[in-house]
Amino acid sequence: MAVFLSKEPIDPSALLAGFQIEGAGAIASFTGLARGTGQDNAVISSLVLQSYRGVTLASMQTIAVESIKRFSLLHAHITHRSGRILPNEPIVFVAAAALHRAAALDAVSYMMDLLKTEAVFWKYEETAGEKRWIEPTEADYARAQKWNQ
Amino acid sequence: MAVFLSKEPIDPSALLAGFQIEGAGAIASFTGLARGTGQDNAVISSLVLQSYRGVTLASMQTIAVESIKRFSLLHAHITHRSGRILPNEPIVFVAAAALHRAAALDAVSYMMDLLKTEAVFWKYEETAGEKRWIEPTEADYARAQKWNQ
Amino acid sequence: MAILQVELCGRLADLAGDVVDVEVPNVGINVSDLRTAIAEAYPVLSQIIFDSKIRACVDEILVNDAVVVRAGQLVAFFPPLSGG
Amino acid sequence: MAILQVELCGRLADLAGDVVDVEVPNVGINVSDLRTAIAEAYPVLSQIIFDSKIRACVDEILVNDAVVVRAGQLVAFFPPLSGG
Repeated sequence: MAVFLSKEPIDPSALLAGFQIEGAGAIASFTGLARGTGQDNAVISSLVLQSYRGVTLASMQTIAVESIKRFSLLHAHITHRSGRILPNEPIVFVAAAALHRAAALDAVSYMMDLLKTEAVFWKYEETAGEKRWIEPTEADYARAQKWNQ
Repeated sequence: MAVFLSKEPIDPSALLAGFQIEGAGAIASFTGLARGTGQDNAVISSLVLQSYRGVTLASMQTIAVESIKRFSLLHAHITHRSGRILPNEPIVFVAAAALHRAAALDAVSYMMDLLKTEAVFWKYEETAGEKRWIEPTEADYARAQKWNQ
Repeated sequence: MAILQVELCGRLADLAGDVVDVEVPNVGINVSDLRTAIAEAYPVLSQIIFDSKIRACVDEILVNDAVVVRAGQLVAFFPPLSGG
Repeated sequence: MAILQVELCGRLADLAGDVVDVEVPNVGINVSDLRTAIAEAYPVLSQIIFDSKIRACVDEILVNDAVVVRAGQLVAFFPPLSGG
């Protein structure tokens, strides 16, 4: 398991290159990126992610541990940025290695759904001098809740 | 869209590095790897993938095109190996870029499910001099069928 | 009485800064009463601090409103989380 | 009569080689009758060639059994596909 909180830009392809484990038949990955335009087509100059002390990393570790148990993963990786993120820069990279594809793909969905709603971050977009806090949508909460059923 | 059939080993991290598109909020990827042990713990010395003329690449292109339409992708990538593949070497790499995570993750699942059952390949494992043809399982067919419902 | 420093996270900090000082009894105060004390000392937080979605974190652990906190402990309030 | 070269893919090739020659009428033969001609000329294929899971491919397009093929066309039989 590898879980990192990074204040510097992250490189998903380098992280994927480092994500190797003998015997895996399936490796799924997901990269979430900052977008330059919002839902109302507003130009977003940056996305700012705030974390809180050790709690943020611990919340990410909990998600990785749970995904390994739940999907019998051989390996799991989460790297999440904090601080100011520019459009097209990665916000988060997750990867899961398993024997078969369904487990690896489901684990990546699970980790992302839980990161959206359970990882200790707060974020706002900056648009033309305005600051707009982003919270999970109803769909995000529904996706996370689905895993408890 | 990028679809390749490769007789040489493929490098998923390099392919992910090259898979960039402005405006994407989500990039999902999947790598399928050859395993060194079979279901009965037999040691597998190699996996051999056979293709057929232009039909194999065309079948991969059909899957990529359909996934772009179905999930409103910004970009899709499939690289599939043919020939003799050693344990731990990648067999296939797929990636999908979309505005949001659900589309990218679903598209990767879709492409893999269809590649398993609709892409024009045949494969066998070599174990201690024996040759064992691998065909999709009932679960594989069910997963592919699910997308038609 | 003692001064408890309470950290405000996310959009809460936009309202009253990253940290607010709250006078609390030396024996401590439970999180529910702490919300009331904050609302009284910082009227700008008087609505939001009672929102059930605003969770308390004490010494880096999310806690419920019955937990008692004292000056010197790490106390923070979290608006809804939003990673990824 | 003419000789049609039929390509065998996947495990079919293990039974009779990568290519089998089949005598067919100059006017052609539909895929269904081609299966019969193959079964007669190559007894080792006489069971499997009629399996509904074995699909025919003509000039690089998957076709049904009513399609007529002639010598000179690219004709192949595919066992169940298995990529990924």
